Amino acid sequence: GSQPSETTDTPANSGTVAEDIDYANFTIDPSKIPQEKLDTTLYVATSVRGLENPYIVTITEGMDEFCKYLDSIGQKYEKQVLDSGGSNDVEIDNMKQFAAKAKGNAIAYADPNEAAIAPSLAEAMASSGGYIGTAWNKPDDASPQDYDPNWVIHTSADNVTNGKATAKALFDNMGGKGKVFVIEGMLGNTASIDRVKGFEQALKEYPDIEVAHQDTANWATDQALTLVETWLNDTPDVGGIWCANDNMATGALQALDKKNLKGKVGVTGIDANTDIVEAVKAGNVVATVSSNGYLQSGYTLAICYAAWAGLIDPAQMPEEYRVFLTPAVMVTADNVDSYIAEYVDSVPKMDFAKIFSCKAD
Amino acid sequence: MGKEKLAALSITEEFASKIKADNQKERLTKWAPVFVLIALFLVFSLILGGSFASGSNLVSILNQWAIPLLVALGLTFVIMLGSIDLSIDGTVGMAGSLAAVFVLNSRNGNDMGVWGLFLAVFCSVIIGFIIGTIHVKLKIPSFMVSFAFMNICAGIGLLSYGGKPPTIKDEFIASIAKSSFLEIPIITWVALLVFVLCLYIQECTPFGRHIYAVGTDETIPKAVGINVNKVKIKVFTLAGFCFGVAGVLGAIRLGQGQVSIGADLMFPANAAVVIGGTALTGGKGGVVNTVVGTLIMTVLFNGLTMMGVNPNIKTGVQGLIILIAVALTVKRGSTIISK
Amino acid sequence: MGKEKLAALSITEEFASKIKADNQKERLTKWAPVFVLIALFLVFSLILGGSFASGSNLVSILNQWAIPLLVALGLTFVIMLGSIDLSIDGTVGMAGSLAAVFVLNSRNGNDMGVWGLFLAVFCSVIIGFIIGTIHVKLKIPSFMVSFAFMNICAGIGLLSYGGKPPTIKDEFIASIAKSSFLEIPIITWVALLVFVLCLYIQECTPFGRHIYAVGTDETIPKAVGINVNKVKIKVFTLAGFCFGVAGVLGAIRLGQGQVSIGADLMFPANAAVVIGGTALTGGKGGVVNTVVGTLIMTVLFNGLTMMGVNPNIKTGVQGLIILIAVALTVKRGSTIISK
Amino acid sequence: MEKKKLLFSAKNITKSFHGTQALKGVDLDVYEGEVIGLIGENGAGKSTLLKIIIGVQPPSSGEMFMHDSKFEPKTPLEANAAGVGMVYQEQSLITNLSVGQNIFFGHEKEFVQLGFVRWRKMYEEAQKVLEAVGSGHINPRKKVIDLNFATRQMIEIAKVVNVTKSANANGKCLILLDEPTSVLNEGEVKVLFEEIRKLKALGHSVIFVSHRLDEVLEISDRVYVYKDGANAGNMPIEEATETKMYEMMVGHESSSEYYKLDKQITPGEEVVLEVKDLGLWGRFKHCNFKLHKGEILGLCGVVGSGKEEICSVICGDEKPTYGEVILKGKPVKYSEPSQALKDGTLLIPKERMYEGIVRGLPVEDNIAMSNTKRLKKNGLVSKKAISNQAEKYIKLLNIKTRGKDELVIQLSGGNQQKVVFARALASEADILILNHPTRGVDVGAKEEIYSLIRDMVAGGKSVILLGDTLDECISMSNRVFVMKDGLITGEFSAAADAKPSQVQIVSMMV
Ligand SMILES: Nc1ncnc2c1ncn2[C@@H]1O[C@H](COP(=O)(O)OP(=O)(O)OP(=O)(O)O)[C@@H](O)[C@H]1O
Ligand SMILES: Nc1ncnc2c1ncn2[C@@H]1O[C@H](COP(=O)(O)OP(=O)(O)OP(=O)(O)O)[C@@H](O)[C@H]1O
Ligand SMILES: [Mg+2]
Ligand SMILES: [Mg+2]
Repeated sequence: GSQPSETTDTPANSGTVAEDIDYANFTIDPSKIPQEKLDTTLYVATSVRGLENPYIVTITEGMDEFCKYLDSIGQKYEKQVLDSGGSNDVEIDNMKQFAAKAKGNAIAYADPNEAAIAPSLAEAMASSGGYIGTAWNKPDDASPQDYDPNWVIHTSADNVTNGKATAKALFDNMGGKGKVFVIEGMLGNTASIDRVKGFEQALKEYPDIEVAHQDTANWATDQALTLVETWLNDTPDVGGIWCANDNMATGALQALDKKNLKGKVGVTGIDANTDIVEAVKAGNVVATVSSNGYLQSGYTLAICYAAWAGLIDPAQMPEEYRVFLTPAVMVTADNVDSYIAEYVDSVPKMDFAKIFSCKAD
Repeated sequence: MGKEKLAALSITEEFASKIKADNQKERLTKWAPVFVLIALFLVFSLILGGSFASGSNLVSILNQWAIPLLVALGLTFVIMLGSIDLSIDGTVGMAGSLAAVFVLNSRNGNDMGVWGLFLAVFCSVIIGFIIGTIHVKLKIPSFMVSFAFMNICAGIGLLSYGGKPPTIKDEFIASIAKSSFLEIPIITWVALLVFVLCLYIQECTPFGRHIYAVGTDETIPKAVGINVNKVKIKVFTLAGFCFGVAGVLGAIRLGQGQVSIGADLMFPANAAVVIGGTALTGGKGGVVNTVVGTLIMTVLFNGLTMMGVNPNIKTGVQGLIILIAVALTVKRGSTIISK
Repeated sequence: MGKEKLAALSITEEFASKIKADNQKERLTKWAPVFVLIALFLVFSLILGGSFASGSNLVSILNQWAIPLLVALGLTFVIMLGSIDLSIDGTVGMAGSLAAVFVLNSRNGNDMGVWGLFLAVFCSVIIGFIIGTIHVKLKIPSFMVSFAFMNICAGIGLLSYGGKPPTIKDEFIASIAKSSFLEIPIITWVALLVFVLCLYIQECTPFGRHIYAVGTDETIPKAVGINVNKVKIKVFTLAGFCFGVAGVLGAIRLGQGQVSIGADLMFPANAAVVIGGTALTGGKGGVVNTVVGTLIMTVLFNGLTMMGVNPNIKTGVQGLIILIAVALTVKRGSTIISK
Repeated sequence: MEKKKLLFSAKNITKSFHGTQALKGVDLDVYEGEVIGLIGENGAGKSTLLKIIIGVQPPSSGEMFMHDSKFEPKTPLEANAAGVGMVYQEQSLITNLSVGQNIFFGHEKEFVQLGFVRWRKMYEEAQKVLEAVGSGHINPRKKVIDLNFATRQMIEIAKVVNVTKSANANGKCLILLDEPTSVLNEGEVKVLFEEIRKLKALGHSVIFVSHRLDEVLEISDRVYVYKDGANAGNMPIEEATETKMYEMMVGHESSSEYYKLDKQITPGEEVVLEVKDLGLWGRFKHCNFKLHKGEILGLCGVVGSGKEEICSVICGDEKPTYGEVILKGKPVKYSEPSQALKDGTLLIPKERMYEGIVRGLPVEDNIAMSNTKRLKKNGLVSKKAISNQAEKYIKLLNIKTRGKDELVIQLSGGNQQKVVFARALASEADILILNHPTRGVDVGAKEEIYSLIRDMVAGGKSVILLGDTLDECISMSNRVFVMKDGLITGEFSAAADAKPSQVQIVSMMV
């Protein structure tokens, strides 16, 4: 529970925080940040699960963009990427060590490897007094309020919605009937489970769509290639391939290409990898979804920064500003050009002073 | 006296018939992997009907076979030495990544064409050479050296494209993935070519014999004046070559360079080598065995995928079948120590 | 006659001086892992300042040490046999998953309390027993059997919770993760307890002596009347026990059961055992070596993370450092054949 | 006799291994067409000298000459090139390669044409080489693993002969044989000796190391005796007798008490082990005998007669095809040697390097291995008990070791054998099957071992003995069984004062 702000023993609770802030339009005013804060080395981190995935690269680039903003306001900082290599333990340990090193002067964006470890990551940060925002995964029964004020926010790009949206785009592309292949991500992974759940919801709305094959390719391109290559032999009349991410969509496309079916069989992915976005443009892929990693990490860090600098008090923030969805961009033939211009050819322009402009409405 | 002779004769006969039975048994175990392969084929054809034995699926199997075959070929020599090479995942991934960044690609300005592919293979050869040299000169178990290099190579691969996998834009190279000759994919032809090279090395060169000898007991070749260290380094270099070709073909097949091209190749390759009949203790087996072993593994994966086994239990089922295959094919006997 | 005695005496003296020289060299390599550990500690303290050697980081090192230690302990005996156990990732993951579904959890109605944990460990013990038995009775290399069981156990783990990982709701069990005694986490205490058990087995039981003998050359203990098969099965069962405890503690630490608890434990564990000084060829080393080996690995990972090494090159750097550590610690000599 | 040309000479060779002086300055001259017998106790330095000559190890000091020119081989290959070849005491064939590939191992280049090794040509050549050493019956395409030890020994010799011949076609060769006969049966020894004589006739020379003095007398032209790494003397064969050689080696005369016949006891009536109509397919048939308490039962027969297989069955290493083994009145069926040991039956194997010792373990653990369970105290193994036991047996058997914690691999072959024997004593089994218990053990140590065996049976144990020599087998046993082609063809009682003659027994063996 949150404490009333009468005690004055912490700077966050001092007069700088107004009673009712218009969070939607809250803007960082650098002049309100005490000089001693600006001169303190702030440790900035993103905690991710391995760098071989292009989506994760956009996460780290989001941090880089945010750090440019810190430069612009004269904040002293040190940045770090914490790589868990897909291991829960390593991610928790990384966070503990990072927090211990920073002695409370830390902000972090974390993509918990599994839902279960989100509270542990928050706890690791809370015990040293730093600030953390998580994304994607957290247990249903845990919330940022459990670690006030250190677990500032939890955001997610809604996997169920994204899975459903791409599935619907695929089915529409097929004219509402035909056979599809379903390629799942790693078994037991929350993102994969939710995306497949979205797919299944869409499936219910399209009774003439039939799932011909469904298997996991463990998020990997070559495994997806092998699956589709094999399946095409007994289902040459497949109408579409739904993939739980773009890495696997790349493999599916390659398998189709071998049978000269590229462009004829619809494919969808999620993540908006560069090559898939190009394939959307070329008409070989029906749709993909960008979760906008730049925005996720950049703004999460901005909000945590505001909390660390004492500009906002997370404990005082209303629920909808603690847990919210970030806008996802579905990329289809209709908007692919503008998407490329904004997100691929350049890093999207982000105004980190307006910290809550990342909240989907 | 006559009686004695009769008795003596019969023990000789007993012995002769025993040898015959032993030889028959041995011949059977020698062919066991082939029987397993045929059995797998028949079972899948029965369960899956024509779609499994269809021409197009056979081509898919050949296509899926190429890279495991290459990896397992390289590994076979290493295992014949009695050593092990755990660098596979990293080396293959590195070679694939480098191939993609050397040729015309979406990440940088390089455009070395086919030479880029050779250069990538060459890098992998160098890694193999370094692994062998460190293993031999510093007397560190190959297990550890190659494991360390798995990490190092994965790092090199990752760095080469900085996180965003490069797509191959060179049209000729990209087209290799789709080309075939006599209905068999070019990629598979390349793998078969490497197989012939390996077979030649194994059967027709002194080096090939020396590998067996070193694997059996390295003090003996040493005493004869064979440079055992050189043999070992050569084997690891050869393995590096095979892994490099596998990585490059992998990148061509995917149309993209990625470190993960190498992921999860190692255990199936090991299983294939062992199922084929090459002993992990060294000195036995060879590349022909490996051909059969990799075919068994490829057909198994292909069939299971077609059957649409529930993914939750698929790994378990795979494990079980591999176990059964090994049980059926591994040569056993009271004198053989298995570790 | 007197002259003869004198000669004998002088030979004894010669022997004595030989022992001395040998022992000195041996003592040095014996202590090498400890020196490496101290060196790592000093280097990190220098680079990272107080934050590395701080009490809270030492506690987190101890915390991070527990599970690798358990896994490596089980593996040590297997490696002392000259065998290998690749089931680790699967067995640990299975034990962790089962522990979470046996106790009060978010997925089903079970509520076995602490007994659920024991039951999970027991399942893992059974798996170890089965691996050992199949390996020994069917004479299939442990490498293959355990690899197959890695897949099978991962399958069992996945099935047990059907895709959605169960959160542990039993308050007492959940609280274990946070409890500590004398500033050392309870989880680490449990690992240390298992270590003491292993040390007792290694040093104070006939079984322990026999492991060395079997690892060195199993034909001999066999001829002497030791039941070699029983020794091997016991070792794999013991390993199953250690992996089971590791899995259960992993689930407690995570607050959730998941197959991935076991992921990527195997190679660091192998590296730790080897760095500690247990030879992969069997017959040498022991659990005390493993304690040092796992500490080296844990301190290394902890320190590198603290330093914030660029993740792109971190795997590579780790690989290099492991290589150097092995080079420094592995006992070498012209008589030792390394494979 | 005409003056012969000096082929090889070693002058004042010393060799030390970190402080141990293995050779303290020995000399050896070999003339062309001469067979040198080299004898000495275990650890006298014979193997070490041969290793120096073949280039496996360099000498610490001293000089060697071959054909009057300085000879300093750094590898066996260099030695081969100068015409020196060696048959190693431990087998050096690669079991997974064929006979032909082994003979030309390391010389495959000679058969390479256009990058291909021409196997056919190699096998033809191999056939020729085998015929030249009188072993034309061996198929060069066969894998070595399928051949028995004796055949392998012949291949080793063929290999060496080939290596030296091809390397030095015109000059004369020196061939080093380190205990080549220890794995051969009488017939094969004859073949070997014929081969040696052929080499000799061609002007080649041989250094022949053996612990069997009768063989040395038979084949050598001159005998060198080493003792504790130094020259103890040399003499032409005409002057040599077993007694004289024995004296030079050991320093005292071979006593008539050699086999401790005065200690031979008459066994009781109690039957501890009975073999009833026992048979193993293809190995031995319908065998029957009884072993009494306190008896030494000798089993004789050439290699392949089935005597070793019977022992394997009795100790649980192999299952019989038919028949039964009755132990103290109870029929037993074992699937593991461990079960036999539990009942008190233990076999001491003869191949100590491969079956007898755990090389990486110290002496004390090797001795304790078969009775670790009995050295327990409150469930714990008592280290003290282990080391006390080791000290006791080191003293008892006079094992030459730096201490109980020395690794067994570091002992000389003979001392390794003593360790194996110590383990048998420690095991407290009451039926011991001793397979060549004195193989590779020097004469003095043999006496000690004979005495120990006598003491054991006096203490109520029973022994089945497969002797290292026929003489040993006859002299030690209370009864002797002769086997041939898997059948028991003869039984002799051998009371201390009425031993059967060797001729009697050999006639039933072959
Ligand atoms: N590599 C070595 N390291 C240490 N000492 C050695 C080594 N080789 C030989 N020695 C020493 O040299 C001595 C002589 O050994 P050598 O093998 O030459 O004896 P041998 O005469 O062949 O005896 P045997 O009759 O038992 O074969 C041994 O007692 C041993 O102490
Ligand atoms: N690795 C080693 N370290 C130390 N000493 C060794 C080593 N290897 C061999 N030796 C020494 O080498 C000597 C010779 O061993 P070898 O096997 O040749 O025995 P041997 O003396 O020929 O015995 P036998 O005639 O009884 O077979 C041994 O006495 C031993 O001391
Ligand atoms: Mg010798
Ligand atoms: Mg010897």
